[in-house]
Amino acid sequence: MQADILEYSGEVRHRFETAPRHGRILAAHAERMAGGAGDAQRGVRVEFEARVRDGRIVECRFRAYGCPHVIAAASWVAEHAEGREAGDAEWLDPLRIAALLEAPAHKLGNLLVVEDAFRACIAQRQGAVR
Amino acid sequence: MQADILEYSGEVRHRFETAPRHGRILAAHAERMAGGAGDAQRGVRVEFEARVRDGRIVECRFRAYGCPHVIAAASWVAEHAEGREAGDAEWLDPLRIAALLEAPAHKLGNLLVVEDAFRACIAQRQGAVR
Amino acid sequence: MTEISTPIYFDYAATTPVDERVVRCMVECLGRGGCFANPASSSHAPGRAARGRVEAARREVAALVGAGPTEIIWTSGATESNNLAIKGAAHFHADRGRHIVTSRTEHKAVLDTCRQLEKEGWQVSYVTPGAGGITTVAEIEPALRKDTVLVSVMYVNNEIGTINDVAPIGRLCRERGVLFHVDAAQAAGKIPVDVDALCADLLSVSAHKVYGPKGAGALYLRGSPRSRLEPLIHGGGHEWGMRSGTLATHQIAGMGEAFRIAVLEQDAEAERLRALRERLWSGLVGLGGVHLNGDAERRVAGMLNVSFEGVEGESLLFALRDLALSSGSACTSASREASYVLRALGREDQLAQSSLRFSLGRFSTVEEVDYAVRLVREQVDRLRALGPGGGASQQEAM
Amino acid sequence: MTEISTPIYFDYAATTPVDERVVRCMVECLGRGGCFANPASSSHAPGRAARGRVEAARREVAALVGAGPTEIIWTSGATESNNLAIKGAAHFHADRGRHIVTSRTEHKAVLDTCRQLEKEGWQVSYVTPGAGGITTVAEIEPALRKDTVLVSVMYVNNEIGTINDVAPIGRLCRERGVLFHVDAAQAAGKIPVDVDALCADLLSVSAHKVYGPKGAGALYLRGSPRSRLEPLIHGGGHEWGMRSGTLATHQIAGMGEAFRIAVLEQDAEAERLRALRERLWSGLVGLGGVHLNGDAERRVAGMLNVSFEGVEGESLLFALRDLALSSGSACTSASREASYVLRALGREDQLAQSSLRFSLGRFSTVEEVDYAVRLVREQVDRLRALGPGGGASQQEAM
Ligand SMILES: Cc1ncc(COP(=O)(O)O)c(C=O)c1O
Ligand SMILES: Cc1ncc(COP(=O)(O)O)c(C=O)c1O
Repeated sequence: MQADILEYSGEVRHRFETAPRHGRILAAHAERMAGGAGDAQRGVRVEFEARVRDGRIVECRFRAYGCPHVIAAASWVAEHAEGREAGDAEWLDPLRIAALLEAPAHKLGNLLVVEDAFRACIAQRQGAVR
Repeated sequence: MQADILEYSGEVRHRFETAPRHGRILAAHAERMAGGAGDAQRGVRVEFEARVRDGRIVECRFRAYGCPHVIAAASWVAEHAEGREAGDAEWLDPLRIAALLEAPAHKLGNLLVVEDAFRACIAQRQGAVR
Repeated sequence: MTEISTPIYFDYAATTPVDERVVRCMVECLGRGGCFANPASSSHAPGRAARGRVEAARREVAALVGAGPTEIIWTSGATESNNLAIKGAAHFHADRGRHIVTSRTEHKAVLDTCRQLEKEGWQVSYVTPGAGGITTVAEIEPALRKDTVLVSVMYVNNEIGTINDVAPIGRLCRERGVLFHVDAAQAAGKIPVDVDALCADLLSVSAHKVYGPKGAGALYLRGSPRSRLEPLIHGGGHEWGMRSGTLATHQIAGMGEAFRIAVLEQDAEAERLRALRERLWSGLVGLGGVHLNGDAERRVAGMLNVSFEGVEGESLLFALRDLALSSGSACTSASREASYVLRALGREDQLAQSSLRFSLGRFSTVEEVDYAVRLVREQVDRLRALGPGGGASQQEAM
Repeated sequence: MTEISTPIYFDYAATTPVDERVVRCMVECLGRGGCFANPASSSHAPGRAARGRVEAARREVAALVGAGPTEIIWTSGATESNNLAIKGAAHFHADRGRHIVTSRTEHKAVLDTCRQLEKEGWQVSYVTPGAGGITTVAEIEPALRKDTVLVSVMYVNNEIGTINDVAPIGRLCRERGVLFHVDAAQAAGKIPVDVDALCADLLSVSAHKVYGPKGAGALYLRGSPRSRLEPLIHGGGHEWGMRSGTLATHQIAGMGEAFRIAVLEQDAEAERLRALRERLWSGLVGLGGVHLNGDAERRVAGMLNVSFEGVEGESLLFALRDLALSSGSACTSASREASYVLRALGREDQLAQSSLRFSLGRFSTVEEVDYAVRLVREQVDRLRALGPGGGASQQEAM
């Protein structure tokens, strides 16, 4: 392990401890999106659920198996997804999240899994609607 | 150098410090024996002088360039030569002297130079008399 | 009740604090008023006094492993001892054959040394340990060849604390005329070590695993100084020419004192630690989904390596940052790699990745263990709840 | 007037007592309350604190030699540093050539290492230093060949204290594309050492010559960790893979503190020691038949190596046992051999054999020097009188 491995930014520490937007969503099927990516055997598994109304995400929740950066990133994404158009993932830039969390370079792979999970979540709904 | 190099027996310390029988002998040519062995360039040079009367050594003195064992051995030999027959060197046993001084094995070579010097001393007189 | 100050140290297998008695002994060899001279300075009394300390320590270390003093060669630690033993014997006996047998769960100081010898043309067989991670004659014997010159098996594994069946391996090696090296870095001071009972020709120990200083170690070499090794470090001819360099009096004296204390106290200490470890284990096992790594019986008293289902290792470590413990071996954690020891034991990736090594020691207390149990239970529960298998969210539960 | 307690220490070149400030710094890294964790234990805060100490010390050592921190590799002392530099560079660059140039007056840690490489098939040219025992470009240049890969020349000689002309040798090596190693064990803390000014690619230092602990050293490697060496000690990948083994925090922190102090104090200290040495020399020279070994000007402040006509070395040492000093180098006195350095300088046997090395240091005083002068005069007179050239006997003189 690297010497820096347990040196986390305030943002990561806060989200790891309190896990804002963690949980599940109870919603009618028509309003619900859900999706996930990764595999715990490989160290990361992230899942998102969202409630959509009028094409917008009104509520978003995550569940995550992974390092503190993964948990923090999933929490951040769930929080910032709320209010956005349901089909939009363009705002989600793993590099920007990495910078925001002060994550070391070798964590980028893990953050891509978070992005994949969110895209899977909104893709599922897109699939369901079409 | 060996760890034991400066660990000398009481006998060696005493003779090294006080050098009994060190010096020269002022005697008529007929009564005087003198001889030496060794070479300071090789680390040891010992010389003996003795005054002989009625075929016996009545006084013996040494001078020595060498390690403390050499100085002690030369002192011991000069002391023990007194009273003996002038031609006799059989009593002089370097192994016994080594044991007496508690000298380490690698010092035996040096003690042989002390013996050689004494033999040279008495040989010179034998030569002069014959 | 003892005051608990965090982080609580549970990493005695990585290194130990130096015992106060050892610190005192070391300090005596440092400053102006002390025994600071060079032990090689035989030309003066302070140098000879330093040499005296070095030789007294040599006798203590020899005593702990049942050796003669001249069979102990000072090194900078067990890493160097392992290198000197394996490369030194291999190079010295190269004409007798170029095959070495070792196990896949050795310390990197053995494995990387063997890899280096492979680059130099040696062949190395790496056997997989048997059940519970224990290496026995059953694994080693089939790997022996006519040209095998050396077998190297650790006494106690540094990640899981299991005790290998080294004595029978030693007897086998002796029968076959093969040199036997034992890395006893994690055994010395914890269980009895006897070079004759083990039939060991070479045995490595380190001071800092036994409440002595880091950077001090020794290699036992049977029959030394008549028997020889090719040195790693040349210059000056110290240690019968097998390890040159100014001897660090304070380090060596400290190691001697540490080993002296170990001889006296190790039995009582082991008993106390075994009770603490059992308390820890029964506290953790109640969580469910907790797996003990390595044989449950054949292990040193103070070490417990456990894997947790459904929690990720790094997050677990961070959540438990009030406990100073390691995942995988600290000695190898300068490099980033999942535990090769747990993989060799066949642990699936998730469990290998979520393992924690608790290692208890001389200063561990019941209160510390109880604190750890509470914290681990709380945090494992929390992290499991955060995961995909988790139930209701924290927020919704409120 | 200071109280004098005997034996008076005049062997600072063999080793130094550890400065009190350094002892304090070391003790902070030893016991339970201290920074004792394994610096490789990155998984917990105590481990990271230990790593912090190690890195702070690396900066101090780097600063003393004008290097970048990543160019400093921790070792167990200058003996290991010299081995790692020379074998490590030779093995790593074996494809570029197998010829090494060094001098006949190097420390055994260099000479014995070169001999080992000769056994492995390298060729080594051992040049004889020029006037006053100083090695310059004039000796080195003619020895260079197309297949020369490494030149190794010490900065300051450990027996006679002379300062070699290393910077021009470094420039020559750079022009010719040859690696340049400098053994600076006796230079660091005594004179300014700057790897750039010396054009050194590799440079060895040791803590215990600079009021730091024995068993701690460093190797400077230009461009590390991009530039590489073949390690001597494998296992775990510490120090960018170039030197494995648990880092000894207290040793390293002590070395850092010792080097920090040296940077601040070495100029003033050198001035003070120069005055003491001159006082010593003028006291001794009055005896007659006293010869200074090595150049009178190009030398470090505290070292004086003198030969006495007409007195045998061992008897002289014993007569002067109130002074802790060495004949020949303490570092090589684990083996029994006359000083090869003085022989290389062409001293006749008697004088080579009767040499004493006085080395002064941080705690030497005027009173100690005056005591030494009195004692040496008295005892040299006495021993000369005992010898074949001596005059009247003591007894008869009474
Ligand atoms: C089994 C084993 N061997 C060797 C070593 C290396 O010893 P050292 O830290 O003294 O270099 C260690 C621990 O570091 C170990 O646990
Ligand atoms: C010039 C020189 N090089 C190398 C060394 C060896 O250093 P260490 O004692 O740290 O092994 C010494 C002294 O011991 C020395 O004087």
